[in-house]
Amino acid sequence: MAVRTLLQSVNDAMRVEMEEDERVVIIGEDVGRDGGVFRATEGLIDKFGPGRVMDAPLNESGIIGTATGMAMYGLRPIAEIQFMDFIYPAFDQIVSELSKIRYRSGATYTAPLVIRTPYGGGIKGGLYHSQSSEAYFTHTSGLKVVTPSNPGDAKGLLIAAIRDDDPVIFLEPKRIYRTVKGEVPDGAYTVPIGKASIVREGEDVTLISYGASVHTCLKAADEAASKGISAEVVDLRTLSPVDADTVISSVEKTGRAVIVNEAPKFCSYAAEIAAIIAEKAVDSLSAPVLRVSGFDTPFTYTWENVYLPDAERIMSYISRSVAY
Amino acid sequence: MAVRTLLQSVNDAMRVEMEEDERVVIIGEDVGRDGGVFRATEGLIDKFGPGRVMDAPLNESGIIGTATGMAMYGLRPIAEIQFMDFIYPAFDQIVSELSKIRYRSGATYTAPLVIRTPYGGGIKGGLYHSQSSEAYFTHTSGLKVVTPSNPGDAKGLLIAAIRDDDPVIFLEPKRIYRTVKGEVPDGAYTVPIGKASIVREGEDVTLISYGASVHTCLKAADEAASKGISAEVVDLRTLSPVDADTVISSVEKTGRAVIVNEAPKFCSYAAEIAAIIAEKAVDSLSAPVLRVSGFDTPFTYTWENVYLPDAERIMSYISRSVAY
Amino acid sequence: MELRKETGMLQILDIEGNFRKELEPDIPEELLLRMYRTMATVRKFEEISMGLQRQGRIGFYIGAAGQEACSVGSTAVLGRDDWIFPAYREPGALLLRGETVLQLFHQLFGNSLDYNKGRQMPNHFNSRKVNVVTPSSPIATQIPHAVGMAMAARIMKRKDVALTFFGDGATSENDFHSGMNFAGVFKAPVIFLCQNNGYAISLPTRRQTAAETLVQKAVAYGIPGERVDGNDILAVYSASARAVERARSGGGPTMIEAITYRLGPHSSSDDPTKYRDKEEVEEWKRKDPIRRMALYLRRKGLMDERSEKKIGDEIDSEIRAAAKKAEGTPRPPVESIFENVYSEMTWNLREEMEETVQRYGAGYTGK
Amino acid sequence: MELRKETGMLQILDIEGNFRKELEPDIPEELLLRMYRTMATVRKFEEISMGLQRQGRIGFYIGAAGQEACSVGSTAVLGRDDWIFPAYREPGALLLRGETVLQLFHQLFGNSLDYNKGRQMPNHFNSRKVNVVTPSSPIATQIPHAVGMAMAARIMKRKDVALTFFGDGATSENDFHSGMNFAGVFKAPVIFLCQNNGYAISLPTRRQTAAETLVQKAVAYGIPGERVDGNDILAVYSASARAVERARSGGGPTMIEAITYRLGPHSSSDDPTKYRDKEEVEEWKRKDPIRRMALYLRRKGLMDERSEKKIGDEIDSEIRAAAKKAEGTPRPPVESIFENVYSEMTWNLREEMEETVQRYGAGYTGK
Ligand SMILES: Cc1ncc(C[n+]2csc(CCOP(=O)(O)OP(=O)(O)O)c2C)c(N)n1
Ligand SMILES: Cc1ncc(C[n+]2csc(CCOP(=O)(O)OP(=O)(O)O)c2C)c(N)n1
Ligand SMILES: [Mg+2]
Ligand SMILES: [Mg+2]
Repeated sequence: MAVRTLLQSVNDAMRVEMEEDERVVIIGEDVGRDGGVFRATEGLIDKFGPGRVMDAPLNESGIIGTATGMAMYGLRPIAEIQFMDFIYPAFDQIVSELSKIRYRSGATYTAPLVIRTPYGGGIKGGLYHSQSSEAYFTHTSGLKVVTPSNPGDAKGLLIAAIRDDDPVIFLEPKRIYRTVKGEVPDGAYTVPIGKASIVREGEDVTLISYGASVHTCLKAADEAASKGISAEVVDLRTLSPVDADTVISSVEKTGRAVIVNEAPKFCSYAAEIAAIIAEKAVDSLSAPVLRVSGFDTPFTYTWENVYLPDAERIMSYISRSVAY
Repeated sequence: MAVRTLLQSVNDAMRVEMEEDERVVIIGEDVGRDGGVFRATEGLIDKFGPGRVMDAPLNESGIIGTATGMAMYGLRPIAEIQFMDFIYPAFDQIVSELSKIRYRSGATYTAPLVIRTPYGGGIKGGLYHSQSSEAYFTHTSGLKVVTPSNPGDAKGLLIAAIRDDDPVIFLEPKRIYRTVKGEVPDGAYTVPIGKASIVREGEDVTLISYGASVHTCLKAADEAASKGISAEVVDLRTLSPVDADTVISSVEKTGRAVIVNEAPKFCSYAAEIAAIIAEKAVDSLSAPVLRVSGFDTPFTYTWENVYLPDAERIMSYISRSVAY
Repeated sequence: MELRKETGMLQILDIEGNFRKELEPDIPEELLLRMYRTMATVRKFEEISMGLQRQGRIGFYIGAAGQEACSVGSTAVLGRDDWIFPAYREPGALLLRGETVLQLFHQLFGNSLDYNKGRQMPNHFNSRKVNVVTPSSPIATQIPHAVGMAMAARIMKRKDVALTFFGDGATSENDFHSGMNFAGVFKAPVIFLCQNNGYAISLPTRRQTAAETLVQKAVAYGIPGERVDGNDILAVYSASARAVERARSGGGPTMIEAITYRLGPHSSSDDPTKYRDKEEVEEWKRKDPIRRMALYLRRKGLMDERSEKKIGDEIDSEIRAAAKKAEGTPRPPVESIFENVYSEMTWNLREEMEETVQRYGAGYTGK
Repeated sequence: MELRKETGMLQILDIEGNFRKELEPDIPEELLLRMYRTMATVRKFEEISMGLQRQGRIGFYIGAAGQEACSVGSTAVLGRDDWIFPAYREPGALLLRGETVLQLFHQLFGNSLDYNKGRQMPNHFNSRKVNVVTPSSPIATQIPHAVGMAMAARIMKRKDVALTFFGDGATSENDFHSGMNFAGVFKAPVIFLCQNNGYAISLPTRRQTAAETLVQKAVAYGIPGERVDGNDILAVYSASARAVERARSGGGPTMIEAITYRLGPHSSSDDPTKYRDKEEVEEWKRKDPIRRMALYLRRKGLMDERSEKKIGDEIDSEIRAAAKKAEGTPRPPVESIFENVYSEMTWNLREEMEETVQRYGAGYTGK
């Protein structure tokens, strides 16, 4: 066990898996000598060499397309996209190819590729270094989508993703790369894909979130507690396939749901959670299903603190829900 | 007035606008001499010449990227993407550029581009000629997304889209290109973007749909009627910005909502409609909000008739809703 | 690297069946005959399938008539462990490697024996059995896959190479650009075989790009290129052999531009009279690659009128029998819709499957 | 089209300030002095901004030191109606065309006078006033825009041309490929100016592509190209003048590869010592484009020590005053978050705005 940041956990997960399995390779922009712009791959090229830690030319569809070919051959590649905002040039390779190879070939070919990418706001990245576009991927059948909120989950989920036989989009909440620390076991272990975690138990309202926002929810839950409201906080961890049971059980218990995420609200992932609740737990509801999200605008630079849901905004939704 | 198919209406809308406004130009694959693979641009190159009807090289991001440049200059380009399944190579140009030009430049630059593309199943197109991926675009702030279900709306909405100062994704339900006919006025007229239409009034349950599925809903509503259930059918027509008022009023009246679309269910556009209802009309609900969608799989060839929601499947959901 | 204006093209076998002895590749007789039979099978398969399509018995067809030498001539130089990434005009690649006509028909009918389980439109042939990788409809997407697989083979210190097919139109797509560039940078053992058939649906190649030739695009990536008569199977074979030798020995990628022509429509949905004229088609009919191959075999004494006729008859009856068998094979059960999305079925897919089974019955394969 | 191995590069002005009289472009004295002043302003602006960044007064900076001749030398040949599509190392293009340092600072601070209304990170300079088109962060996306705008100008029978800037790394992106190809096919009046500064963040150009030069990529698109010393403003100017003349007279696009170097880090977040060594930087410092331009002006008798010093002092005080003013300018009101997403605000944005105004107050600009 050692205290690690989320970023160090990501690095450690790759190191551990590359030691255990020579099929694991890394490809991405600046992942080699530079160690990645966030230093997630720091030191790996020294240990495993440029044959397994490959600096790619500046082309995201080339990164995903070639990594897909490697995965079909039998490797276990990890592709890094420098910022999630830059994943779109690879969208066709992800949506038309990677996600559909197993299906369209009747499982005669498969592509177990992990795509790692930092996402979300909070680093003054403005329009193009802050986006949370998970909904584009959760709507895509054939992909799994995972995002940790703490170092322990980060390592266990990333190792699980590398070992998974399906393509996994692994979203790293860059805002908390270095600020959230925790005890992380040494060596290999996995956290199961497809299982949410209840990070705080409560009775009056369920906050459903993932990634960096989980911490904002915990703060809001503290504040709610000080007002006598007991909030349960669900950290989804896997966005697809979602652990609907955990969400439903919690909402059945509390009767109230507030979904929190950073993406623009309209058609975001939060809509699916609301829809699942409206379909499967409508009788338990004592209040409307509320969403606290980013605004339906592109991300903004000067006003990012207003754009991002903070504890105060979440608290006002909790109040609305409870007062309903 | 003349009886026209939906396809002919699309062609007519472009012809009318190109006659009225010399800034309107067309670019796309095979849109010239060939008249488009569905013949939507038939005859236009003869009338307006290759300077205004441009056959593009085989590159969708080039089509959207250059058309965006033309729009910024002051033209009113219409870009055709041959099948919606092939729009993904242009995803970065649409999501990172087209949709954000007005915002990021403080409206000093704008890009009023219309992207036309046939979408949806029902032509035995299998995995890659059948997709309905509207949710990727409705989640993207800065885009408008429109889809007609009949020839009259097709012409009026397309003309409105061409005249709109924002980028519009214009989705053409190819399954009903030639099968749905109707009286269409000659000359120019518009159908407002952002307004849904109630295509059938009813009391017991609201069916919310768009595009080709509207017709399946109408069939299901007939069937429901024969069982004594009165179904209201809402044709959204514009997906973004959605006409939430019409949806809410109808659900407040009927107390029941069944949303019907072809896209894979998880995180699809139907989820947003369900979420809006769960947020704004939860007290009116006498039953869970149900979704009849495509399956959470890629599209399939042999079984497309099972994949696509048909009247019988919709009817079984109506029954579930009403029996709840 | 030498940048040359490469507008000529290699031709070994001319349209009369004359060939340049000094350039003639050394192909075993058995292989030559198999190559001919494969080309003839592809042509006949298309004729019969187009008929099935017109009768509404299959939904679609996208043919290779006129281009058979490209896929057969290049596939012929590969070893069994090498990989092929096809587009949609390469049934010849599968057949030459031992896949059966019957299996191709299973795909066209999308039945339960189709490797794809009825999920793709006709002519998306994949065969793990013969190392032909799963194709899709979006143009050019297979190119980076081929490069990645070739990179992986090198990483794992194996000797396999990858061969990928694409058209003239595909050279405009993003994935051509990224695939070629990555191949150059990583010296991937891959062969890019561009079948320049003069059109991308209706768009002539000269309006696809302002480059005088397609092979000169290789210059942009520091990759050597060669331009050949794609209707001359000896030229295709010899250029491919050089490229494979280069790749296998660590010399990296090669691009081959094969000049050819599709004699039929783009697909069963296309009307080529809208964009090209009769004379052009007639001119290319005279360059038919199969007839040229037949003339060559006759000159070599490997075939005569009788044996040619016999091969034709065998092919014809094999294909007709296979079509019948495939048409009589049931659809995949309705549950197959929900399989293979993931390695294990997720809860939501299970929910959807159960509802479907409830409606149609378990194991339902159609009325 | 002639394909030549173009590995040399045009140099007119050497690092000692000697110049080749026979190739010297004829630039008006007033313009020469403005070009010099602009380059010096860019350098100083960067020095001061990097300081502001280190003090946390602006959030980020991405510099152009060492590359000033590229943007200034090429912009100098354009007319007022021509269009510029920048990446992020071209503040010189805006300044030369008359945009103010103050306006650039408004952008860096993202305040209410920033044209972008505080929505983009620093160094995303746009100015409708001087026909500089809105840049974004994704690499290379502006390239097809430039081509499309140039096509539009031709469609509308106007004479404007477009100039777009991008780096060596950008040549690997999809949009370089599509933009170049469309430009070739449609003979768009556009100039592609590639600033090859040897690196894309940490990746050296020789691992970005196996092509020996970047300009040879133009061959793939049937586009003429020229390779110049990007630290020699006379070479950049004369190549750009030829390209603009070609574009304006209907001759279509040109690609220019300008060999240059960034003296600083990739951005304020970057640590270049991880991937390049001191000697390399020192070597390039000797090739400094501003010093060379100064030597040239002295030889021409257009500047002496005193006037050079005077210009430097003027620039310094102008920049410091502007920084102060911009820093003191309030943020855009909080409502601006919701504006300009669409031409008219949609109901959901209005809902979100009202909630925000309720919390922060109407017209809120920060504590
Ligand atoms: C990304 C994408 N865009 C458009 C299409 C539609 N389409 C199918 S085949 C084709 C032309 C392909 O031309 P080429 O590469 O020359 O191959 P050919 O058909 O001539 O063999 C087009 C445009 C597609 N399948 N994928
Ligand atoms: C699509 C995309 N991918 C990655 C990045 C991250 N990134 C920012 S600048 C840069 C390198 C650009 O290199 P080059 O084109 O040579 O320009 P230079 O910075 O050297 O001027 C990268 C990879 C980005 N902005 N956009
Ligand atoms: Mg072709
Ligand atoms: Mg660079």
